[in-house]
Amino acid sequence: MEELNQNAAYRFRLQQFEGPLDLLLFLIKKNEVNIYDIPVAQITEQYLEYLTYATELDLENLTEFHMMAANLLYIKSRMLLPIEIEADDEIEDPRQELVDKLIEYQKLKKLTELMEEKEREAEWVIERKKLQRALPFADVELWEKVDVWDLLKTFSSLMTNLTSERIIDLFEEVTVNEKMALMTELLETKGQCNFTDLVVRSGSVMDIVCAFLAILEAVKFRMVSIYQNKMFGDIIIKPYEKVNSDGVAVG
Amino acid sequence: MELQLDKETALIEAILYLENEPIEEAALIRISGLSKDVVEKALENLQERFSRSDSGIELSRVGGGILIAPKKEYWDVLRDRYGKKNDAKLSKAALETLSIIAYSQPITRGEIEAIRGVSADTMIRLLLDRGLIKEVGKKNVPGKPIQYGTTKEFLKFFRLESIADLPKLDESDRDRFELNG
Amino acid sequence: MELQLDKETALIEAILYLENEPIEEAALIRISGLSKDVVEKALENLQERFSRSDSGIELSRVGGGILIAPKKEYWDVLRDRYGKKNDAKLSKAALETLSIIAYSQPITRGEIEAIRGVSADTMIRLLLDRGLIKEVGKKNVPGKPIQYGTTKEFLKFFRLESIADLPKLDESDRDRFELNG
Repeated sequence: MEELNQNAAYRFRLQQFEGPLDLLLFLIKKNEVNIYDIPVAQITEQYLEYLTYATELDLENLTEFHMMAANLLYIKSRMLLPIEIEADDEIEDPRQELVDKLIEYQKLKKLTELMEEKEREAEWVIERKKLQRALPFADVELWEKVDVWDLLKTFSSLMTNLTSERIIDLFEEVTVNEKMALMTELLETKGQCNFTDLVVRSGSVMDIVCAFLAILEAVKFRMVSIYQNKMFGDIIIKPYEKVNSDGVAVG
Repeated sequence: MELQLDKETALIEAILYLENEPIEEAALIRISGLSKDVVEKALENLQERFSRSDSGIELSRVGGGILIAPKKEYWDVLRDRYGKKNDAKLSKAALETLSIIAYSQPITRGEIEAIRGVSADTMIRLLLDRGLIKEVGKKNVPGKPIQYGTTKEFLKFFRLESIADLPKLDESDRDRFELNG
Repeated sequence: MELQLDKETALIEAILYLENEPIEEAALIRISGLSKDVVEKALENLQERFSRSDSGIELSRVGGGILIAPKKEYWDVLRDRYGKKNDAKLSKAALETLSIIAYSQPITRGEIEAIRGVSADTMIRLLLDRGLIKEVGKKNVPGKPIQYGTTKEFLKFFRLESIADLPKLDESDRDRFELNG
């Protein structure tokens, strides 16, 4: 018996109770007794036993635990008193108030479980990477005051912020890319163009070299076809035709 | 009224797409410039469309607001990249206190303590700090004790539309507890 | 193949909803765990669904990325609340991006980002929408990134006859000297 109690006490210590009612409910369940007919003596004994051990623990609501102990002892003593039975009187069970509280607390525990479940469900949220607010609405007003010099100023200030190696990579006085873009534009607007059209600054060697490289590049990627009607004559550039003489498209 | 309201439905969808937080119907009406009836019909249309199995989005109502979000069934796949865990979980004591308040509001401190059998001071203060409960009035008894109730933040935290959506006891539990109540 | 792929379509929709920047097909495949074929079919399904008149969202492809956003026809209504938020920032970023494209065309998104140091997706989209830039080809490097260049609209807007008329850097220097002189 002694050993059994020790065991029971040990097991109590593993439990955390939210309050005296919680502990009482635990004891009632553990002893498998009817909540409406609590064996007060037995339960009180175990309750007090737990309190002795619990003082070693960090129990938050110690006062309330002790108040409940007092209450239990009071109920126990009242139950020991002989009851004079009078036919008219309703016999009041001294345990009734406690039972009501326990039932109410049991209900709360059930509700708390439901809320716990809800909390678990809401434990994860799936969130967007960024707020969606700043949408790229193309505001017409946005561009109203912009002119071509703003473009240049913006670009040059961006470039001065770059390190020198990147400038070499990305910005040259004249580039093949620039010539390609110009050529595409001319083909679009005029349908065809001449090599000389691509040389904007006459006399600039870089200009000529880049224009020439641009044409070679464009031919390689089948963007254009080139024609030259005489040696050293101007080169005529036309959009690449995808159709052969039979009218069948070729890749 | 056999209106389809396609354009209106589309507009409401666009607004919901742009919002990240639940938005109230009144705000939807104001932003869209549509009438209450039309907005409600549009929401109905959306709800119906989203309920189809090829839709990855659903419309839900949280704390009086409306929002669209990915359907729960896809969360497992999405969690790795988009999931955020809420680590502000409540302690058991806080959750018990909050449950009493949620299910019995408005309720005073004394009434809470009577049910839990322990002092409720600390827990009430904590829940007030977290914005999950608030003072909602004073009870008309001597001493005029403060009554507490839950907040919108509470609804958001538990993803509830209203306190009417609090989880209910099942029938057997209800019988057991309410016979004596 | 007569598969409907409802669930898969829904999942892709959920991912697109959660992303705010254009996302590449490869990333969609990775995140969803679906095969390329299935993702492509799902995108097709979405495109079809979004094209209906009761949809406020559309699917578009920008610089090799895919994104969903409110349809343009509703922008006028939405602009008040959602459009003007960061105009000042917007204009600066837009201008920077446009100047880079104008002076360095054809240029890829990656190259623009290398110069500006920030993601260029949104700005490219804005400039495409505005008709100031367009896709002009693909760069002959692995991945074949799209190259952007300016449009006729751009020339018209800046009253240029041709991009050869863009002022040169040294001209701005000359300007400065003349102002000082």
